[in-house]
Amino acid sequence: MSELPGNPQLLVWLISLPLLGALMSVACRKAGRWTAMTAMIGNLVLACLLLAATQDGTLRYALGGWEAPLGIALYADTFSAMMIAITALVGAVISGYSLSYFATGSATERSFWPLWCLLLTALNTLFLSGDVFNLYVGLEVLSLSAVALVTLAPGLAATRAALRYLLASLMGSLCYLLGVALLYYAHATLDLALLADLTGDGPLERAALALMIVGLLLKTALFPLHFWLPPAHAGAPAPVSALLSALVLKGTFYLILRLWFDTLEEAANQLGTLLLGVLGCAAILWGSVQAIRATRLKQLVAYSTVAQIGYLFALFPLLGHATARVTAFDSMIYFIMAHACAKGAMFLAAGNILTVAGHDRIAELRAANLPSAITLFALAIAGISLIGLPPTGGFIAKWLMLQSAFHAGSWWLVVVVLLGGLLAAAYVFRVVAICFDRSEVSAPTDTAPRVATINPGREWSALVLALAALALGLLAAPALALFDATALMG
Amino acid sequence: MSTALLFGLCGIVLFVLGLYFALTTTEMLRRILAINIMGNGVFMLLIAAAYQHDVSGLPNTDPVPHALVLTGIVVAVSATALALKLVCRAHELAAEQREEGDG
Amino acid sequence: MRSNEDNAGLPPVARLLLAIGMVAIGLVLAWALWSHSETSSSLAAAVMTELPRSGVSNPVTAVLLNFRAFDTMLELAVLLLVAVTVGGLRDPREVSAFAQVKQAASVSPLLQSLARDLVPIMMLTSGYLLWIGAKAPGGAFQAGAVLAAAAVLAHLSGRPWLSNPGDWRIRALLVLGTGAFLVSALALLLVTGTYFRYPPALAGAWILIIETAATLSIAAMLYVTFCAVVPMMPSRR
Amino acid sequence: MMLILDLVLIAGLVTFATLTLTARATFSSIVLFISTGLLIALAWARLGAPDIAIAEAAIGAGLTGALLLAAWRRLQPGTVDPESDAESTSGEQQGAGDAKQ
Repeated sequence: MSELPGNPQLLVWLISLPLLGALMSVACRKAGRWTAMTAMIGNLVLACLLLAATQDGTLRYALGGWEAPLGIALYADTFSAMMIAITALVGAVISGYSLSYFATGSATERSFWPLWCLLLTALNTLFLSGDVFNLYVGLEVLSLSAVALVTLAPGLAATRAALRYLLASLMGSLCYLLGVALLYYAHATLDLALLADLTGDGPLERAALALMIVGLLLKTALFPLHFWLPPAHAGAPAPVSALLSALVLKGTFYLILRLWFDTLEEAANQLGTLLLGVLGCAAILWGSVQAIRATRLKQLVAYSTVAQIGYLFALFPLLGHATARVTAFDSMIYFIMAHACAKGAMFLAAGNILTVAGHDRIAELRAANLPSAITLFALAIAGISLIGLPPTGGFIAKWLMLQSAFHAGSWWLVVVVLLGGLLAAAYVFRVVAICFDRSEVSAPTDTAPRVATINPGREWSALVLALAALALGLLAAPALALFDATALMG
Repeated sequence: MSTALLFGLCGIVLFVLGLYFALTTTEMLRRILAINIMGNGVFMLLIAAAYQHDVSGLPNTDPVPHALVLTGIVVAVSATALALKLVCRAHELAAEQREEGDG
Repeated sequence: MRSNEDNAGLPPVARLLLAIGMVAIGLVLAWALWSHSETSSSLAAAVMTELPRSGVSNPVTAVLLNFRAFDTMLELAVLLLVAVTVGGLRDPREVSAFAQVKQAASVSPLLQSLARDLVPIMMLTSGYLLWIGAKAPGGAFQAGAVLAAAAVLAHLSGRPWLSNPGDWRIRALLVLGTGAFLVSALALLLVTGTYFRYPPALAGAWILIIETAATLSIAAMLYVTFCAVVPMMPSRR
Repeated sequence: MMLILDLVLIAGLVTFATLTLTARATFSSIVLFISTGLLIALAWARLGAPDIAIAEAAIGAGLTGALLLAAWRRLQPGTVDPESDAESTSGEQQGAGDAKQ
């Protein structure tokens, strides 16, 4: 038993509370939104407590009192606490947005809250669980609730996108599970920490690692496996797109990181790391080019996600480097946080534009009604963070990445990062220029002008997330002090 | 060659077979079937892993993989149900659109 | 028409390459398995040592409901998630499958007599599987599946057990399974100080209660899911 | 002796799985899938996993099969020709019957 009995129980509550929220919002449908909101706020408080608690050392909780090989253990260090905190923060803001996005009492709204609570349960499970099979179940809850959230959008396109997403992530889950089965076949253990001690670099471990990573890459949508992402993320309702892009992909990415650099470190080799890095670079370029070519705003933002995921993987070769790894790790966490805030803000802003303008065809936005300046500022700040200009979180992330790349002497990476920034600037300014350039709106032909107004809550929540991305840039030193870069790699 | 290895290999064959057809066929119902076969392959490997540890002929199989497979089966049927519902819905929405296009 | 995907079949060359790739993957995996077939470690011994403290004597049930109860709770959450989603995806235009059966007066007499005979037997089987699960093969999932099959059979024979999917009783049943796990886990946290640690004296009874709740809930979830996928009866004849 | 039985079982499994995935008509695919599921249940019973064999027969083969048949029938074109209608009804009964085992 630990000296501080209150502390490890946080881990249990972080999973129970959102699940409780989900059950309550299924059971009493009328009050669904308020029970869910309560759970979200409680979750945010718990996440802050966890962040504080992990500063003194890692937390561990054996569920049911059964120790590792037999039971399931939960585990939290500064890295997982950081992930939980950013998830809780972004999630709470998106929940606030959703309060006024979905019509009160509609069937869509009633399904949204339980599904979102389950999604949060799954994310917290992914960040905390220390058991490979439990992680599989968490992954399934994650992807099924994500797919279910996509189906909240009516229409054929969204249904097909959801189906494609579902089949892709099922195949991903099964690849992961086959890896788990192979590991169990050889070592009869499911606990991550024990596996880290047991596994070597035999063919079986290599095969298991490859299967698990490929399965997770499919869910994280790294470049050649990203085919399902743009339709699903662009077709979902705006808050759902924000959740999927900002948070869901990070859950599976976190797991990849854990497996690759911690649990199965010995099986992971230099070549694989390099391959992931190259794919990441390809994703940056491909995603950015597709974003530039996109005709719809939400599509553009979705392709930008493909590119941003690329940065996370482009860091892999640096993470494997002896001297550059600490900076690279800081950079990775910063990318995750900055992207979560900026992309969330961008999708929320895009949702506002879509509602007010009635469409999101970029070329025609110039002549359309646009929401107030709050939304447009949110869009602009988020865009600046995605490009990586100061003083935003995106800038810090890229700066750290460049520093690390100089250290390691990876010049090609420097080139790709700079090129990616330029391409991002191209697609962001394309939208921002249209939205801010209202000078020549000379009473358009007025084909049935849709005068839709939106709740100010929706505009402010987009701005809050954008400002969070800005704050990450201004408060870089204290934010970086919150986690220990050596946590992941021992 | 041990029984566990034999059935483990069978599981791998089922998995690969399912994967190939899941990637190549275009008909949704079949793709769902193929993914289910993949899943059955994985479960087969797990059950084989449980049997592997049978010591000296005693029926002393490892219950942990059995529990995992039970969990896996329930998750698989849930996912299949969701996929089937989506297929049906897409089919009906497409039919509706076609009618609107015609009329 | 049913192949409503955008890629209308791969070209033969791609298929061949894919097939070769699959064979290669299969061979690599087989080799990996082969190369590791000597080692023999197991959790069986650990399970058997702790089995007396778990409250049941069927090791699989012990793993599912005690050692790895957290997995099982999440798994029920998956089932709940799908039942809620699939039930909610019902188009408003679509006549509810629940209502159709009532309309369709012409259910084949064979099916009706089959249902009359089989449904009670299946219910008994389900109860038996639930009860025996503590010591022999069986348990909540098998029992729930059989109960759901009974419900489906009754439904198909024109006597649905519940007439409205949005009914609060159905929703209560859906939540019951996951809820029983979560509430008992939290209650145990307060009582014993550890999440999911059953007091050894009460473990057996406690597990049976959770399992009963889970069985009912699983049956309800599977039934709701089935009804959502069941074909629309053609308004015929 | 046991080895030969195992080999027969495995060969049967692989054959049924291949047939499931290559059958011309989707309906026969589904029926073959259910049979594959039952064979898998048999294999698991042989591997000392009776709990899971029951679950696979009831859930993996039975319920999944029933769901697949229901969905298959729903995807048929609107005009239901009598033959396929009869087929699917018997199929559903079979699915429900499987679930009972």
